Amino acid sequence: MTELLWYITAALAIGSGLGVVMLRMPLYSALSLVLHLFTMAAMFAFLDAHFLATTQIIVYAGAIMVLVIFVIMLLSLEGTEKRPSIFLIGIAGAAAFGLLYMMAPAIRRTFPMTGGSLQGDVGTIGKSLYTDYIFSFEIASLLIMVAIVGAVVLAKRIKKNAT
Amino acid sequence: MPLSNYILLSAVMFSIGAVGVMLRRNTIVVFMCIEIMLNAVNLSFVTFSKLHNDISGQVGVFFVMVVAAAEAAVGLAIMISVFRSILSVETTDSSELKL
Amino acid sequence: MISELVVFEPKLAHIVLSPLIGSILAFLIGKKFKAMAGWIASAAALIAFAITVGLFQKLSHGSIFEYKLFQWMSVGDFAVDFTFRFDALTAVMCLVITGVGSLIHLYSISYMSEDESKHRFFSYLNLFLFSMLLLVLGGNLLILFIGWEGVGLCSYLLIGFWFKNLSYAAAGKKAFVVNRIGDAGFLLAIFLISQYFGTIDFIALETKIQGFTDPTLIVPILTTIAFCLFIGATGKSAQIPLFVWLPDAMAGPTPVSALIHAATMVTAGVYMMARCSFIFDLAPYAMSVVVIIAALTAFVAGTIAIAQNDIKKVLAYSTVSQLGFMFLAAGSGAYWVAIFHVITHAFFKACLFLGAGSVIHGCHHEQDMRHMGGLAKKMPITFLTYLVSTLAIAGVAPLSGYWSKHAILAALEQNPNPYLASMLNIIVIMASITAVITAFYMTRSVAMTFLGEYKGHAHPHESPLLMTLPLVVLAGLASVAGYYGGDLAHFLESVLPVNGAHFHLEDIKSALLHSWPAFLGMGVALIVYTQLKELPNKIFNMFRPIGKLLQNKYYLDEIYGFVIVRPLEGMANLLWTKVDQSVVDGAVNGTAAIVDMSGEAVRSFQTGQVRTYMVFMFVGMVVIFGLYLAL
Amino acid sequence: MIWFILIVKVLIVFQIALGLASVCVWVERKGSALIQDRIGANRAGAFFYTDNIFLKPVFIVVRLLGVLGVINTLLCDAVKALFKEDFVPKGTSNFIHSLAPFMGVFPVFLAFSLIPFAPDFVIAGITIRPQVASLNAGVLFIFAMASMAVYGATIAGWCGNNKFSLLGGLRSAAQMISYELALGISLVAMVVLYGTLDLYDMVVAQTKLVGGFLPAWGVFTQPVAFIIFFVAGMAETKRAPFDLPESESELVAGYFTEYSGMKFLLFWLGEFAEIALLAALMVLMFFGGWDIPYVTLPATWVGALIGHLVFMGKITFFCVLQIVIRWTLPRFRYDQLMHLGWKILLPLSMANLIVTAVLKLAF
Repeated sequence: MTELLWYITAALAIGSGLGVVMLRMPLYSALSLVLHLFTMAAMFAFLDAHFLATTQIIVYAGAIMVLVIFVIMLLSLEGTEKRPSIFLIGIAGAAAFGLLYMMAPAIRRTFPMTGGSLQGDVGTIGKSLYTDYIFSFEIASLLIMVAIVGAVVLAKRIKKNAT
Repeated sequence: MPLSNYILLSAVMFSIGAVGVMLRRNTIVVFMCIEIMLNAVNLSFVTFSKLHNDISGQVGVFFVMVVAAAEAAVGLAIMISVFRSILSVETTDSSELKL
Repeated sequence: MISELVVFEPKLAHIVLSPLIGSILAFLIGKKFKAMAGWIASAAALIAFAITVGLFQKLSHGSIFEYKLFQWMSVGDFAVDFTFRFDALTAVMCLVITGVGSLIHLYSISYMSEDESKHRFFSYLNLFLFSMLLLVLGGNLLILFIGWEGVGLCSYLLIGFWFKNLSYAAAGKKAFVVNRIGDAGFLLAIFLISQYFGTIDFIALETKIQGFTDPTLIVPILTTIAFCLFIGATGKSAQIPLFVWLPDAMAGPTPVSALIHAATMVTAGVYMMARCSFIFDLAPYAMSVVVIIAALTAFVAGTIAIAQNDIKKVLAYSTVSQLGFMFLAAGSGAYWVAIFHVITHAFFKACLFLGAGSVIHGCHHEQDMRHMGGLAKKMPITFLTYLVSTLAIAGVAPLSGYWSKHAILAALEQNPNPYLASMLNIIVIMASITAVITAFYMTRSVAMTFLGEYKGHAHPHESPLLMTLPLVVLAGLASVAGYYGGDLAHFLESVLPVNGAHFHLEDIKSALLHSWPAFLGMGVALIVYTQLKELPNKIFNMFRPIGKLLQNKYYLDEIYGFVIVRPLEGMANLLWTKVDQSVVDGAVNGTAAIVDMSGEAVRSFQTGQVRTYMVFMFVGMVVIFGLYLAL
Repeated sequence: MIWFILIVKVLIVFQIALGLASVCVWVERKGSALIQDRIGANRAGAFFYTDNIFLKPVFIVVRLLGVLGVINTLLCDAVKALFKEDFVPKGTSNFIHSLAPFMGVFPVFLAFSLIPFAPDFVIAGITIRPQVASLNAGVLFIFAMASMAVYGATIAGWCGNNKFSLLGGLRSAAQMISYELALGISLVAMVVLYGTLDLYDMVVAQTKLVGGFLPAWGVFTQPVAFIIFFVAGMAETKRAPFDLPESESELVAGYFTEYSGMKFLLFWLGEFAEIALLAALMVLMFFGGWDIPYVTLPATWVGALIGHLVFMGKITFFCVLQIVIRWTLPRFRYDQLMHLGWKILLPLSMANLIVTAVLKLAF
């Protein structure tokens, strides 16, 4: 049962990922990405990382993607993009395929196993975050602050003739 | 479910994201493809965390999300200001710094 | 002399931190509220003083307080900890630094009250205290060196405090550059020590050196190290040949001269020698050089001081001369006597400088003694304290200067150094003559400043209470400090070898009898400068060359300019025109040309399309990854 | 057996959500009439008459319901909407157009699966927790679902393919993102206070007494958080005084201008389900859930039933309260809305969180 669910989720993940790349309308790409993020959250849940699964939805689907869609709607972007040339598609496809080709045996060789009993609940992550990684955590908060200020400065319309 | 499947899925997602970044012109779509790549890496992080029974991997994912949020804020702001000046968000249109 | 009792004491960090925080706060708050700066800085200094007193009282005989802040660096077997150590020697130095420092801070509040950038002044002053405390509290040579450089920096900043006057700024630069020469020697010493002994921690080093079964084997190395250390000391403590910066340093505000260029920083060299006594004790050859240089410095500076007319310059050369005395003691192995003189000198010289500051303040920034005179009536407190300090520095019996100077001469006479045996007598005589000269020029300054008729144009007035109070305290200390010499010797016994002269209090009659050099010098000066006012000019005209020589400080600045600066400039010019412009620039331009050409070639890859870059990047990544897997 | 219990639970939760939604619809129609001093819906069924002897008892009920407007609002409107033409504007795909209302409603119903609706009870030897899913992420999950509800309105606005709809969609996205922050942070304060993310544990934590007389309800221990939560929650439901995304006088009907029939009704349903969800959360976190002060319910099905009824009563009260507010207060101006969200509620909630954390550490 779980296995079947997993394969369905994985198929959805790949399908929605392809959708992001292949759909021409940016809004459809974005919606496809939302679905993809959901499947990733499900993957996290399969790996017992419940906190991350929830955070994934809140942060990615709930905040970042809303912003993206907001911007797409604000700029009213349509699917006017030209198709890439066959040559470019060839190179990109070859590179991607090369990567997969090299990785697949390595993956098979390295991980034929199942994991431990780690439960990624809030308490465990919180404890690790506020003890071992407290410095990184503070730096991350600083980063967000800088990003907020930067976003405001960038997006603010500079008034002409301002004194 | 063997953990190698997760890694394989992660690799596939990463490749799809990379192909998207290489092929698409629309900056916002490129941005979304980068998010796919980040997510692929996140998935492998969580998988390794499970494999080694170590929470650090998940903490790493947390930080990736933080960075992604910051990136989204600044990136979208840049896109808006670029759009204001050249009325396009396609990467091919903003190549004026080329010699 | 290694103590067994090492006590963990985190308060050591507080001593150092208090002035550091004070410095920051004085700058930040003082910028907005000018009046606050002085009080904040003084409070910080007083807090440091209070903590030091508390620790001093807790310090039982032979114990050491230690506080390791963190491990600073660790390379292989070589590790440096950021350690503060507080033993008897440090305790004494800390007391002097924070005590005299606090008084001078209080004095400065009033002295600097009209200055525009008070916050900067007090911030620097506190920063200086911080560096100086770091210097004396440091548990190894590297921390000592941080403090050493820190005080050098503060000295530079404060000498050039009124940097809008270009000559003042130049004086600061000179102090900095001359100090660098000494610092190079000090650094070399640190390198040598870490190279040969693998540690720079004082206690570990001492153990290691004393652990050698045959000390004669390491004497050449130790002699080299001692030389290098002494070069450092000549820079910081203004000995020949590097003393030329100190007189120029009088460009700074007078409290700075009192604190940095008389009481504390310039004695850092003496402290460093005392701290490294275990090295110097095993290097008698270096010690003999120290004594000779010190005697020369004392004499030369003293003679120059006779011919100076600027009140601060007189005191500056006097300081150089007194530093020579300290090194005489240290070079004779009587380190505690040197420290003793450091303390007494800190009291009376700080008092003299502050008194001079008071006079300058009262005479509306007039520094030339020829335009003063007769100030005794107008500034009675300043006069009295100045007089007491003059008596002390001259070496009149019951006052502190007598005891320390006497102990120095006693130590010098008993100098066991084999390399000095032949000229010990000459040196003792030179020292004695210098003592007479000291009394002479100090009395000259008193006579010219306070006695006779007023020759200036301003309206002198007594300074406010905040300035006279430190004067009184310091004068009091300067008069009684001598009686504690025995206690000091006993107290320092745990850290320093108390050989050489043993201190003994003589009865007052023989003491007065022994202070004849002082009376001689003072008597002559009094007669010459109050009764026979024409005599100095006559003598000057009679021995015109010598007079000129003294007035122009033996032409040392000119000699340095001719021997060192000019050739260096010439060489630099040569290097600039020939080597730099052709070879170096050629190489740089050639590199640029190559980059330019290859850039032209690779330019076609820059399409301006982000996704092509992305393709390059990804393909490259795949290739590298493939290579990694394949290899 | 487990599956059976689960299905029963799901049905009960659905009953809560839908039942409350329909009650809300009725109260909205009839209550607004009361507030505005009108009569309101009272036609359908009011003149129902029959001579059939068997239908005689039904006749009275139907007439009563008809006069009260229940038939009008719940039956006739639904039937009318079902048979209305489904109109899709030019230039948008049918799929996206249908997806929007679905995305507006779906997360809200999903969030209900985390709501415990009665105390634990033992029946036939089995301890049953009346909650569909017990995730250890608890409140976070509900919060995640609330943040998903933005998509419905936003996409709907885009699908309208006209300026008013788009403006409504943009407004709703901006408004919901803005108020989500204050909402989330006030929620974190509650999490800090109770030390758990689980709603059931939160209710249990509130059954104690503070100082021996005051029930340890969230509203007494965290009044500031309650006010912030209430206001931000109201803003999340996009109803007056926060109804800028659909303000009739400015944007026709905002983001669902181009919707009709069943899709339109779905938006409506979602809105009322959100009201119910907000009320449920408020009751669970701030008003002790099924707790009756000074009374301990027995751990049997009787106790559970009483608890459930108390719980439903409290929820109904808050639903009605929200509707009364919606019909009482005028709409905010857009800058006032942003000012309230970013400059008042957000700093206030942060201050509240810090104070809570400090007090938690202190005691």
